[in-house]
Amino acid sequence: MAKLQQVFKRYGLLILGILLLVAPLVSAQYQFYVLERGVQNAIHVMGLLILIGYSGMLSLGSAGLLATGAYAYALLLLKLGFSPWLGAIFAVVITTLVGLCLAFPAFRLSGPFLAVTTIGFGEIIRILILNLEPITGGAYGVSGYSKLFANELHVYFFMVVALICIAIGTERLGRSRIGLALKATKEDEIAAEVMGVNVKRAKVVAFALSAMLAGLSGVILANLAGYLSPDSFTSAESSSYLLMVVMGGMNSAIGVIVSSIVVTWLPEVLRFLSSSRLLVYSLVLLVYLRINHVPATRERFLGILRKFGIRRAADAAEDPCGERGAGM
Amino acid sequence: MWRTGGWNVMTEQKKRGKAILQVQDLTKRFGGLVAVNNLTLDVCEGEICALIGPNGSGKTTVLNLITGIYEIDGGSVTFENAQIQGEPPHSICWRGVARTFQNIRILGGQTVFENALLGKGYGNGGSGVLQTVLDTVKFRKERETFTAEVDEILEFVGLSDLRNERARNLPYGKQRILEIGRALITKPRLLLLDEPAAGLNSKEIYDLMELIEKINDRGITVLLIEHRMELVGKLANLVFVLNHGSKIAEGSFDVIKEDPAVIEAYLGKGGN
Amino acid sequence: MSKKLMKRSLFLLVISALLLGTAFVASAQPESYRIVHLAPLTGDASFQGQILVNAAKMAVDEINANGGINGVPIEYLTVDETSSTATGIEAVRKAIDLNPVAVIGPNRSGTILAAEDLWREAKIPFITDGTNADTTRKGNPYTFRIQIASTYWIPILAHTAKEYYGVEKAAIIYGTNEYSKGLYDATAPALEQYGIEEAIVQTYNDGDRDFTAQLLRIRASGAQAMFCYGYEAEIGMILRQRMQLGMGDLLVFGERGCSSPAVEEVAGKENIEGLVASTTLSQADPDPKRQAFMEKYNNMFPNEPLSPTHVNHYDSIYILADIIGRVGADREAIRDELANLDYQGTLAHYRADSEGNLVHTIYTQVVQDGEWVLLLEENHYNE
Amino acid sequence: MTPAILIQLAVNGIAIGAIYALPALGISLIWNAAGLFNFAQADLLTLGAYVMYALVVSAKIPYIWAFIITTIVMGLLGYLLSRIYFYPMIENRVNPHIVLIGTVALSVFIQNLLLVIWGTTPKSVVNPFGYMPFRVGDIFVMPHVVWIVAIVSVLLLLLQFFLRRTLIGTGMRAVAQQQIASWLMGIRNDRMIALTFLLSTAIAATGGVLISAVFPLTPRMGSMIAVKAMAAVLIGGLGSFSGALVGGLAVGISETIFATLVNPAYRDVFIFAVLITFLIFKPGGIFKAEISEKV
Repeated sequence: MAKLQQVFKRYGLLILGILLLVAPLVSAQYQFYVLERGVQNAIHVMGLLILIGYSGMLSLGSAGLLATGAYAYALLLLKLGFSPWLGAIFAVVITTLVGLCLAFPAFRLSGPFLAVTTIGFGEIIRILILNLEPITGGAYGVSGYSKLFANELHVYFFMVVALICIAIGTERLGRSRIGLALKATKEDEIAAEVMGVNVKRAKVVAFALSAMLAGLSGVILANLAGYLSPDSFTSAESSSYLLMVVMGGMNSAIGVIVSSIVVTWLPEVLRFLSSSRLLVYSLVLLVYLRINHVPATRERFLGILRKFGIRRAADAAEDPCGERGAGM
Repeated sequence: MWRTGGWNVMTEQKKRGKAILQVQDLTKRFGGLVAVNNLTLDVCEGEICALIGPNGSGKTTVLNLITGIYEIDGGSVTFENAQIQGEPPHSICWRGVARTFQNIRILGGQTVFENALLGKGYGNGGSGVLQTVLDTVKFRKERETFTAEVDEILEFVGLSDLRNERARNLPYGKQRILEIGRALITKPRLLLLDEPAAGLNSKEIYDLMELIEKINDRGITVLLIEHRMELVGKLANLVFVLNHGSKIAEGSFDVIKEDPAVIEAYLGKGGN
Repeated sequence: MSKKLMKRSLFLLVISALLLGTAFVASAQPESYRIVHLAPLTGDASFQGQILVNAAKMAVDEINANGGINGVPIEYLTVDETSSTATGIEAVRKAIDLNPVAVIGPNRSGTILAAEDLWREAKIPFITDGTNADTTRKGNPYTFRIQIASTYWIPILAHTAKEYYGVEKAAIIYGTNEYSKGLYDATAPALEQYGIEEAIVQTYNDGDRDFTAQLLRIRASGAQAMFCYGYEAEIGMILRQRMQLGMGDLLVFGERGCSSPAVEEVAGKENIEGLVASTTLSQADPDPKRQAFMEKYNNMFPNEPLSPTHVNHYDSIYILADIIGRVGADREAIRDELANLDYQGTLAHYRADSEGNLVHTIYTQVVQDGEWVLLLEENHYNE
Repeated sequence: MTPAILIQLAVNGIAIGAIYALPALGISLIWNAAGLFNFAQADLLTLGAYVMYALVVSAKIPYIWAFIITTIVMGLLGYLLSRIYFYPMIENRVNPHIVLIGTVALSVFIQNLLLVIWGTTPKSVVNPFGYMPFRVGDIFVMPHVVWIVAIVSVLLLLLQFFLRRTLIGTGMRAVAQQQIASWLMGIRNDRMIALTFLLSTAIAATGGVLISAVFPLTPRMGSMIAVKAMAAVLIGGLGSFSGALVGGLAVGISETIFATLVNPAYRDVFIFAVLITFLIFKPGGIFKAEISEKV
C-alpha cells in the first residue's frame, strides 16, 4: 500500500493525465462538457496556486482576468480580424499585461488591502464589459467568433496536454529557489528581502504567471462556450475559484487539478442540494480551515478518525504528500 | 555625556584593518521619538564587533537601518566603499551583508534544506522562471551547485542530519543555528547577528560561540547585538555601547565595562 | 480516492446512457413522454424559476391524474438553468442529454442566444421564455417562444402612452442586463412609430439601489413619462425613489415585470399608484377560467405568490400534450405542429407566427386606488 | 446642475454614507482588536436586516422591540463567532491569509444561508419613518434620512463613551494596542476579542435594521454594501474610529454626486478607482492607520 502511495506520489500527474485523456471515451456528452469546464478551471486555478498558495497574495478578482482573456480573444477575432491562434496568443499577452498592473499595488499592499484592491479590479472589469457596449456587446455578450479547433475533442486534448505541462512546470517552480522565494514572501516578506529575495520581482512573477494562466483559461473558455457574457465573470465566480485552490491544499498541482474538477463536478453529484450548493461548499471550507489550522481541534478530529479505524487517512492527513506549508 | 573614543581607540584604530562597514551620523526618527541619533561607527575587516546597550536603546533599529529595512532619516552607511543607504534590503544582501533576527524568522513549514536554500535569494541572476519551468541544462547545473553549497554549509553549522526535517520541529537552539546557516548561504562578508544567544542554554551558548569564531575564521566580519556579557567579552574585539540611540562608549570589552557612562546607562543614575 | 469515485461514476453514467438509448429504440409505445423544463432554480433569478416550474408542474399533475396522454404519463424533469450564462449552457447540454421529446425553457434570453446552436444540432423543439426579440430571429426552426417578444410588447405600451395618456415626451431607464436591454432596443422604434419624443435614456447596473441620479436627470429632461425596464427589486426602488424626489406626476410605463407582486412589495403600495404595465395575464381579468387558475395556483403555492407573467408554461405543457396526443413522440412532427399552432389554452389563445413566436393576448393594466385595473386587451397577431 | 440639486444629492449621500459607516466601523474595531479584516461584516449587516424582517413582518413583533431583539441576537452571534471560530485561530497564530479566507468563506456562507431560508425574492420591511418626504425649499428630504443620521450619531457618541470611559472599553483598547502586555495585566484577550466581535456585529445589525427601512432586502445585498464599507474604511484609515465615519460619508456623498454629474453606470468603478488610488498613494487612509510591521 505504501508502495502504491509512493508510485502515485511520483507518477500522480502522469496517471491523472492519462485518466483525463481517456475520459472522453467513456463519458456522455454532457458529462464530458462538465469535465472540460473542470479542466479549464484547473488551468486558471493553477495560476491562483502560484499567486495565493505559494505567494500568499489573496486575489478575489480573478474572474476579471479570466474575462479579460476570454473577451480579448473574442474581440481580437471579431473586431480586428485576427486569426484564432494569433488572437489566442495576443489575448494571453494582453491578460498578462493587465495582470501585471495588479502587481504594482501589490508592492505596497498586502493581506486585506490587496484583497480589496483585487475585488475592485474584478468589478471594474465586469462593469466595463457591461457598459462598453459598442465594443463588448454589453449584456448581450459576444458570439460568432471562430474557434481554435473545429473539433471539440481537439480543444479538450489541447487543454489536457497544456494542463499537465503547466502542472509539471508549477511543481518544478514550487520546489525551486523561485518557489521558495514566493513562499518566503508569503510567510515573512522582510526575512525574504533580507535573505536576498527581490520581493517586488517575485510578486511581479507571481502576478504575471497567474494572469497568463487566467488568460489562457479565458481563451479556452471562449472556445468551449462559443459565447461570452458578463454574468459568467461575477465576484461569486471568483470566490468559487478561491474555494478550488484552498480545497486543493494550496500547495500541490495535483491537489489543484483534482479539486477544480471535483468542485466543478460536485453540483452534478449533489443535485439534491440544488440551491444550497454554495452553502455546503462554504460550510465545508469553514470547517476545514478551523479543523486543519487549530492544532487542538485537528488532533481531536484525527483521534476520532483513528477511533473509527480510518487510520491511514488520519496519518495521511497529518502530513499530506509530505508537503505541508507552514500554516497551510 | 559623550565619550566617542579616547586615545586607546586611536591606537586600536592603527591596529585595525580596512573598514568594511562605515556608519556616519546615522539618524532615525519615529514620529517625535529619535530612535538613533547621529550614530557613527566603523567595523573593520575580519573583526567581531558587538553592539550593546540597555533595552530600547536602538540596537535593532541600527541593524534595520544598515540592512535597508527602515528608511534612513539622516547620515550614511558605507559598505566596502560604496554608499548603500536607500538601497532595498535584497540588494544590500547581494552586496554581502547578511543578518539574523532577534525573534527567529524561519519558514516553519519548509525543511531545513529549503530554509537554507532561501539564502540563495532571487533576482540576482541565475535561472529565471522560464529556465526553471523548462528544467533546462543550465537550471539543473545551477541546482546541483546550489545543493552542494547548501549541504556544505549545513555540514559546517552541524545541521546535516536534520536536513529534511521541517524547521518548525527543530528545537529552539537549532532554529537559531539554522538562521545563521541561512545567512551564510548568501556568502556574506559581513554578518549581523541580532541577539543570537537569546533563549539558549549554556551548552548551546558555548556551541554558538564556537560557531561564531569558526565563521570569523572563514574571513567573515561579524557585528553582533548581545545581552550576554560573557559572550561579548569572549568574542568581541570591539564593543559599541548605545543608549537612547546615541553611542556612549566604544572600545574593548575590558575598557568599556569600567566606563562610568556605561554603568550608569545599564544601572541607572546612582548605580555603581 | 476521488479519482476512483470519478471513474466509477463515469462508468455508471455510460451504462445508464446506453440503457436509456436502447430503451428508446426497443419500444415503439414509450412508457412515458419525457419533457424537460429548463428554469433558473438557483441564483438571482431563482424566484422566477420557481414560479415557472410551479405552473408547469400543475399542468403535468393534472394531465397525469387524468390518465396522461393517451394513457402514457408525462415524465417531467427540471434542470437548473442557473442565473448565469456559462452554467446555463451546461444546463442546456444536460437537457439535451436527457433526450426528451421537447424542452420547455430556457428562461433567460442570454442562455437562449448562447446555446441555440446546441439544440439546432440536437433537433429538439424548445419552447423558450425570453422576451428578447433576437432569440427567435436566428433562423433556428426548433426555437419557439411562449412569451411575448419585446417587439410586440413595447409598441402596445407606446400606443397606450400616446392614446390614453397623451404623452409627448418620454424618458427611458433600463438595467444593463440582456432582458432589459432587449426591451430598450424595441422602445426607440416604437416611440418613433407613435410620435413620442425620446427625452433621455438612463441606465443602471443590476444591484444598484440608489437611482436618485437617474431620476433627477429624467426630471431635468422634462419628460412626462418614463419607460422603466428591469428586475423587480430595481423597478421597485425606482418607483419608490420617484415619490421620494417628489416626482409623483411622472407617469411610469413598464413591461411584464412591473405587475409582479414583488414590485409592489419593494416599492410600497402607495408608490405604485398609476403604474401602467402590460402583461400576459391580468389579475383583474374577469374570465372565470383564468380566475380559477389563479385561485388554484395561490392555494397550491401560498409561499410563492403568482407572478402573472411567469405562468404561461402551464399552457406550454397542455400545448405539448395536445400535440403529442396527435403525433406521438416524433420530434420533427412536434416541431411542425408547433410552427402551425392555433390553440385555445386556459390562459390565452396561442397562434404561431413565422418566427416561432406563439403569440397570444396582451393585457395592459394600471394601478388605481391600489388595485390593478384592466385597461385594454389586445390580440396582437400580425399575420 | 443647480445648487439645490447638489444639496439634494449630498443629503441622500449622507444618509447612505452613514449606513456604510456602520459596517466600516465594525471592520475597524475588529482589525484593532484581533488584527483580522472581516470580509463578512456587510453580510452580518444583511443577516441583521433579515432577522429584522423575520421579526417585524413574519412574527409581527412591534418595530422597536424587534430592533432591540435583532441587535442583541446579532451581538450574541458575533460573540459566538469569535469564541468558537475566530479566536482559536488567532490564538494559534494561524497565517493571517487563512483567517482572511475564513472570513470570505463566512461571507459566502451567510449569503447562501439567506438565499436558502428566504429565497431571492426581494423582501421589504415597512419604513417606520414614513414614506412622505418633507420639503425644504427645493429639496425633498425623506424622514428616514434625518432619523438615520440621528441614530448613527447617537450610536457613535455612545460607542465613543463606552470605549473611553468604561472599564471594559479601556480593556478592549488595551488589547487592541498590546495583546501580550494586556494579557500580562490580567485582561482576558479571548473575552475582549469576543466582546469586540459582539460590539461590531451588533453595530452591523443596527445598520441592517436601518437599511431594511430604505432598501429591499436581497441575499446578495451584502456584496454591494461590503464594497462600499471596505472602501469607506480604507479611505478613512483602517483602525480609525473617525476614519470609518468620514470614509463612509465621503463614499456616500461622492458616489451620489459622481453618478449624477458623470455617469450612474460607472458609480462603482469610480469608487474603486478612488479606493485604489488611495491605497497606492496614501495606504494609511485619511486618518493614517498604523500598518507598518514590527521588525
